[in-house]
Amino acid sequence: METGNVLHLLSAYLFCLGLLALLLRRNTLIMLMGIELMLNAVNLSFVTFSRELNQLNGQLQVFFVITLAAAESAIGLSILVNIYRNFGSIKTDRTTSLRG
Amino acid sequence: MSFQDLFPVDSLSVLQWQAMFPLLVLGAASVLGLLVSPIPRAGRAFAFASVSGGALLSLIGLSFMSFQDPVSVLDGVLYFDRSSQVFSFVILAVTLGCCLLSVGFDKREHLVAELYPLMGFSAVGMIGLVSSRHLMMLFISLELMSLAVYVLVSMQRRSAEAAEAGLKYFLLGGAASSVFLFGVTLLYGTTGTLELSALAQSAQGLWQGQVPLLFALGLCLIAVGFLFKVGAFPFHSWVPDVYTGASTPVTGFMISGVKLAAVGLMLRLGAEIFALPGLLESHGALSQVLSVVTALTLIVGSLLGLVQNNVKRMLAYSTIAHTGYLLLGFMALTVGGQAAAADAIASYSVIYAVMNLGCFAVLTLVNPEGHDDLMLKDLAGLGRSRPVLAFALSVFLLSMAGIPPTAGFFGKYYLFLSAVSSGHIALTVLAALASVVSAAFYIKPLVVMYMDQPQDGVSAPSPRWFGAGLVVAITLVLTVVLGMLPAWVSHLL
Amino acid sequence: MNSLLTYIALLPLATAVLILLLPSALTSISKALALFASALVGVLSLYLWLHFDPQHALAFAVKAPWLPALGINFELAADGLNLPLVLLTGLLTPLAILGFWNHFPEDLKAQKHWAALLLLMESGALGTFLSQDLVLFYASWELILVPAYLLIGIYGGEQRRAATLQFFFYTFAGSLFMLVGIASLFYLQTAAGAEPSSSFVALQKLKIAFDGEGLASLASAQGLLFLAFGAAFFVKAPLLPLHAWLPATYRQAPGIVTLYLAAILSKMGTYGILKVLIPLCPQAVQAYSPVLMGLAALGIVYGALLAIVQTDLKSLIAYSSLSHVSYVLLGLFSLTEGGMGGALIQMLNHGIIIAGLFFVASILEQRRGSLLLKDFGGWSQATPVLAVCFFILTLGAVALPGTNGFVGEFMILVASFKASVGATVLAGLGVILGAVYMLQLYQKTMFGPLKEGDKPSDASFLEASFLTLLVAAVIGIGVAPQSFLERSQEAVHAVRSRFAEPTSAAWNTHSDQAVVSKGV
Amino acid sequence: MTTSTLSVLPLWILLLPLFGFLFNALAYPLAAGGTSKTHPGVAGSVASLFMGASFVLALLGYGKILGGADALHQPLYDWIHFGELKFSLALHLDPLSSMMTLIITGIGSLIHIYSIAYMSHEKGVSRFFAYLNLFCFAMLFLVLSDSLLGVFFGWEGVGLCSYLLISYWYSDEANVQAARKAFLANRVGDLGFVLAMALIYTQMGTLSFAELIAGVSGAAVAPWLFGAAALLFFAATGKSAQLPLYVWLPDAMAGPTPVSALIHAATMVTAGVYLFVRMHVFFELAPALMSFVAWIGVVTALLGGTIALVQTDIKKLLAYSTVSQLGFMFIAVGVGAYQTAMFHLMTHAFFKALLFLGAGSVIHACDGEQDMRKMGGLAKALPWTHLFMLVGSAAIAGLPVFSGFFSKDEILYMTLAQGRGNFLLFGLACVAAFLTALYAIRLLTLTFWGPSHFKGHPHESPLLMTGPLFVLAVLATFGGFLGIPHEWAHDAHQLSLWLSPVVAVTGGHEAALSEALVSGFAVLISVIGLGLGYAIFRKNPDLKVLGLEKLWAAKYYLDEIYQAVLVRPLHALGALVERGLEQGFMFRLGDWMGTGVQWSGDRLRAIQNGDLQAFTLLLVTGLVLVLGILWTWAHI
Repeated sequence: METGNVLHLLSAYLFCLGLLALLLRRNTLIMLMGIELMLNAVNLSFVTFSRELNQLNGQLQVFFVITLAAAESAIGLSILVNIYRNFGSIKTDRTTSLRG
Repeated sequence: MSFQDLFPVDSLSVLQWQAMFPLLVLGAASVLGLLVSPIPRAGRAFAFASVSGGALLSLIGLSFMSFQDPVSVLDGVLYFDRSSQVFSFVILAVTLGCCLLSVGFDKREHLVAELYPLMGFSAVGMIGLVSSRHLMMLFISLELMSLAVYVLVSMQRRSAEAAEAGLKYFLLGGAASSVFLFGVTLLYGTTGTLELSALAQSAQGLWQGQVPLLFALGLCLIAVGFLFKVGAFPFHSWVPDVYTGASTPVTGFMISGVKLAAVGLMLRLGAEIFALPGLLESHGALSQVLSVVTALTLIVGSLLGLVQNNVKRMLAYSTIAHTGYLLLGFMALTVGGQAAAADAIASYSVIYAVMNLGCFAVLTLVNPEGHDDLMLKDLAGLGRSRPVLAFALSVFLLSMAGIPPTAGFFGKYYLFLSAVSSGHIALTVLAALASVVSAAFYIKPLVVMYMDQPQDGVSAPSPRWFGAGLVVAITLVLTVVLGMLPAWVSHLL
Repeated sequence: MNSLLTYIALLPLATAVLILLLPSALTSISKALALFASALVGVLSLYLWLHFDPQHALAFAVKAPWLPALGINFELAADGLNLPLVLLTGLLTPLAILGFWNHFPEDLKAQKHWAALLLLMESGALGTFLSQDLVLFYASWELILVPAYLLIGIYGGEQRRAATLQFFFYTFAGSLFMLVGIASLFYLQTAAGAEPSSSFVALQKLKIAFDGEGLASLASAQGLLFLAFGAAFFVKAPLLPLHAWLPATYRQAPGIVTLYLAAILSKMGTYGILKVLIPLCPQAVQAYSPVLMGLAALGIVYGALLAIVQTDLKSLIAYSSLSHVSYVLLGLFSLTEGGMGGALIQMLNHGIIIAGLFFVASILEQRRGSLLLKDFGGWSQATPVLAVCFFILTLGAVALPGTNGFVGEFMILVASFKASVGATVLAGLGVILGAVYMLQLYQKTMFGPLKEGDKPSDASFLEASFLTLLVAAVIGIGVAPQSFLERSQEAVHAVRSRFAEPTSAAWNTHSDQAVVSKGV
Repeated sequence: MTTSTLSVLPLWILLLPLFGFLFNALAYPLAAGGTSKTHPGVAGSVASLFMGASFVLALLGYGKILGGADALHQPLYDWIHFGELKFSLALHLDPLSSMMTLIITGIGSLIHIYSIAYMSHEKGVSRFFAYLNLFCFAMLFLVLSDSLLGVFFGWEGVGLCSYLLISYWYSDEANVQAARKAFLANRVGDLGFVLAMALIYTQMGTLSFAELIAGVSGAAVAPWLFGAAALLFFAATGKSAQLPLYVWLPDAMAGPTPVSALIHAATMVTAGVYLFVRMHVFFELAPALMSFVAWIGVVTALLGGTIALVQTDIKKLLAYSTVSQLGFMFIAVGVGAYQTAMFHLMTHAFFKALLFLGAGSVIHACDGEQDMRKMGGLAKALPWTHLFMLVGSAAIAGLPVFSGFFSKDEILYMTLAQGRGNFLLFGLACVAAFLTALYAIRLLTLTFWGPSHFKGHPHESPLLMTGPLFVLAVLATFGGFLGIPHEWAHDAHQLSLWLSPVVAVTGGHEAALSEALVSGFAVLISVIGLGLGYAIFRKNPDLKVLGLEKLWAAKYYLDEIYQAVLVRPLHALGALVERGLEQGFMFRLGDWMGTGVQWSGDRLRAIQNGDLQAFTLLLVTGLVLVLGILWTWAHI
């Protein structure tokens, strides 16, 4: 397996890890990390593809993704603070008042 | 060192500047709004003035442009054509409407003044979403739109529901967009380009009959992305909770604005990639999946809407049902190969936006003080206490149900037309049944408003906000006039 | 292209909107405005009736592009088929408003609603009858749904909630299937390479495939179309199994709305069959006509049987209306020229008679305050005018020769005898049962001893004038129906020629079911 | 086809009663301000005037036809002309219908005059005379029209008028029920008529008598002919009160007596016979049916006669006697002696009207009392009525010289002479004749002779009532001379001469007994009957005939049978359908669908539990499913 495929597998693997974090952990902070992990997995796959296609374009997109990930985590944390103030905890098992 | 060699960018032609005018004006206005909003006392008014002024200006500018031959900036990153003009026009109108809508309501509900600039930023993201052919630009605009809306949703500091809605929308939205992004990388990897038309050519070149697995995988992941945003079946769970949690003008903004942009994205991707000949037809499995998704969206939307007694949650499910109808058009466009379906989707989404905006304008005026939700029984006796509002709400609801004199009927008929022409008779019949069931809960408010006596509890003094009243009037006239003269809203593209 | 028909169809709609927009000070004139507008439409429809020459297929045609891209245009025309019904609607509405003048609710706002919603219904009915474009037909068909729903829902009897919901869903579900039908017609046109247009003339040129035997034929194109359009029309008419909404709705609706539902709106269903269903799926209707005639005949007996055991006035008349409409359906499904002509004039006759009966019922209800038969008796001495008019209307309902009921009944019986003997004999039984319950109704209210202390006041001038006009129509059409029939001769002949050799019944007395030879 | 001269006479004969109706129904009440203020004298005389004028015109018509014109024809208008359905109405006065018009207008006028006095103490009588005139108009329309459809117009018109007149005193529930029973029984018959018309029109394409008879005369015996004839006979039993559908006639006595005289004796009930005679060529083509008709006739005659024997109400007795006499007419029609049937129809009209009006004057005298057991010994108090009743009874019993003798004996003779007649039929007819004599004498003994049980003091009826009685008595006595049998005098049978152009005499063969012998035998029977009856009824009114009288008194339990077989099951079925199908299933159909959808909505609601993890799980499973499908698809 040349490195390209290994790296693809690695990025897919990281992506699934992030998704699993989102699924299994109830702590919103960990879920936030999960999303960040998924975004970084995407960066990795971008880089590997651009290396395979030996174009610079792929790597260029990584910067956009990074900035967006940053913006996203900023907003995510502020929502987290808001949840803590209202629910007194950041566990998602509390946040089920909207239902039906 | 001149500017040129510091930033060696090739200057844009006048036409390109002209095309980007709405984006720029609205962006600048939103930034200005952001700057002025912390001013004590007058901050709110200034923010509203700047954002709505910007929106109005770009609206007028846009209406003077004509995009017979599309204008592309940075070869495809921004691509302005007839469909982007139509969608941007409606998006700007909706944003303007929502700003007008919130005047007065935000003061009473103590929403921060940044409400308007955030709507402005989200609108910029939407316009970017509908007028770009570059996958990464699509992703960025999608994120810009969503981030602004995440904040809008969780804006009411003291309400737990808003916080919870914000959290749900943020986490699920984040997951969905990363899945979308992963799809983008796969497409990039297999075709080597991110620009849609180039991608389509090289994709066709790639396979002579056999669609490469990675490409199909990428397509599925992208499909998940926009299906989430549109609220289709497996990815719809967030819709009711977020729409109920958010405050009414924000929900109005999401229901008409965000949904519209998502449909624009779906239409763009559908027309450019999914409708590629040989793609979905050959992929029997994928088209089956799509029809199952459509069917289930219809069923969930209409059935669950029936059992609600919270008006906003009921309307949330009704949008899911409408997504079902739109997916029906999408199926006709992609699987059925009906080019006319694109036009049906466009006109249906425009009518849909008008109906829902009007509906939420009325709900804002009727929403009880504080953040407790508007229940069906709160509407009792509205027919007598506020006859005009009751009449307006009835017209909007009947239009959603598709009763003829209103625009909703024509939209539904046009969609059914393209769906049947593409051979999906069974799905159309299911859509007909779903609209009967959804008619059941559309007339529930009618029954309550006209046939029940208002309960003895003191009904909140109904606010006289000029902005919301104006929006109700305009949307009401539009719904009825478009119903009578549908020629204006057909064949937009 | 004179715009007589546009005025007829849209004047009520315009006045309705005007009434809704009336400032609160002027709401008192809403009733008068409604009367004036409908009277004007009545005069116009009379003018249309007099100046219609049967040779000219589509008279007074009005055609304006509505949605050219999809081939939909605002096309109205008077032809032999819709002329009697336009006249019925045009004349009956002002008379009904006149007759019900002091049956309107007292409070002005309610009067405003009644007047506006009634005019909306009239516009819907006229639009349906006059439109020559399928989408316009559908739009006006749906237009009557909301006003009827609101009128019954807000101003109906006690259990109006369940009745209105049933009424809404039966009609709405039916019409939605019609919408799918119309959409598939558009598809069939494009598939056949024709330029899509939803006007009846173009649609009738379409060759729709019909093959397969028995139930399998339902799956063919024409079979599916038959089901789609049938769903809407059979619910509205109503044909037997789809009539569940009728008794409750007629009983709970306020007087004038029941009159409108029974006299005019149910005719939209039967007219739809004659104008849309038979011309568009001739082979399908011909293949299923024995089953349909059986259902119609069963409907006659079913309605009559139920009417006999009813205890209150309105449901008795409601079931009698079901029985009479099934009669019209029997004529339509006989697919003979005489049968369809008889059905067309019977639509007019039934409209007149049932309007009279429901009007009398609401007079009785207003005077006595109850609808139960046992609360009445011996009114003939106290209210002679009402008694005489009610008696002549009863004779019309019983189809006594010399009244208009007999004209249609006789034509349908003779014509459908050729198509299917069994159905005709069953229909005959229905007529006898009809006499049973109609006489029972008349005698329980008008004959017998007057209950002590019961001094009902006779029909007022307005009520009496409405009744005398109806009675004049009953006897007039009964004695000289030819002037009504000759106008629709050409149109019915055209519909009849849509399909090949009729179901030539190889006749012999012993086989009760006539041998139906497959018309190719 | 006989040549017919165009003339407006039949139209005027028809329209005069209609004008009478309009006057009494609309003009006079409006002028007088409500029916209650109308004076019987005025209303009655105007009505009688119109009837008299119509009678005069009928005489004129008779004169014209006598003077050589075969028939007077007056086309009215095209009633319906649509597609394959063409119906038009026309009037046709030929010897047969002229005879009927004479009977209708003649006896009608007499009865109108009689009613002026009879109804003098009623208030609001213009309504009564309006209905009487309307009835005559309808009956004239029936006999004058030239097509089955026209007959049907008259057929139902008379049914309507009989309903209106029976329920004239509608404040009494019993009259109303009787009227409804009459109307419904007629409607059942009329359904047969309509189906027959539909059948005939489907086969022949026309309903006019002339074309029908021309078209059918050559044709072979087709099965549909039997069907049509059977249906028409079924209709005739309804109208002329024969076996299955006769139950309404006795109850129809609830109406005023002149009504019974005019409608339920002289005219309406004879419509069935007239129809058979009018279309006799058509019916001859269904011989099997005609013998069945004869048998129905004789059974009805016997049935009517036996029940009449035990009746206590004077009008009910006469009603059953009418049923019996109609039975005789149907025997004549059944065996094919159409002219004899018309002859008996005429004579029966005379003496039965006489008997009914006589009974009326008795009732009038005993101010409303109708039970014969409470009368008796009235001969002295009512000399004239007694005399006229004597004449009437003699005529009905068939004593020589009186009209009944000639017509009834001719029927008895015809049961032997005609092809389809036989000895058994003759024998039973004689028994019926014997019964006739019995109940005739029963009426006389109970009301006029014997001890007087009547408390009040009866007074003779005024001239206005006895006058018409006198005329009828004359007709009843000398009416028979119109039909003196052939053997007795050269072309003596004026009536058959008169009718022969329209009603051909069917082939009679040499009977076993000569006509003179038969009539002698008949006279013997009636004399014995009268004597025996007088002997029995003088002692006590209740007849004891080995227990049969209970069966007869209960009218062979026919009413109960109809109630059990028809009426009650109908209501039960209706109630069952109402409860079971309509309320149980149909009305709740909507609710079931509603709750069904509601239930599934609630089930679906469970997956929307608001938990974030659940949402993501749904999202991920959706994704995984799609990818799985893609994977399997790529690798198959």
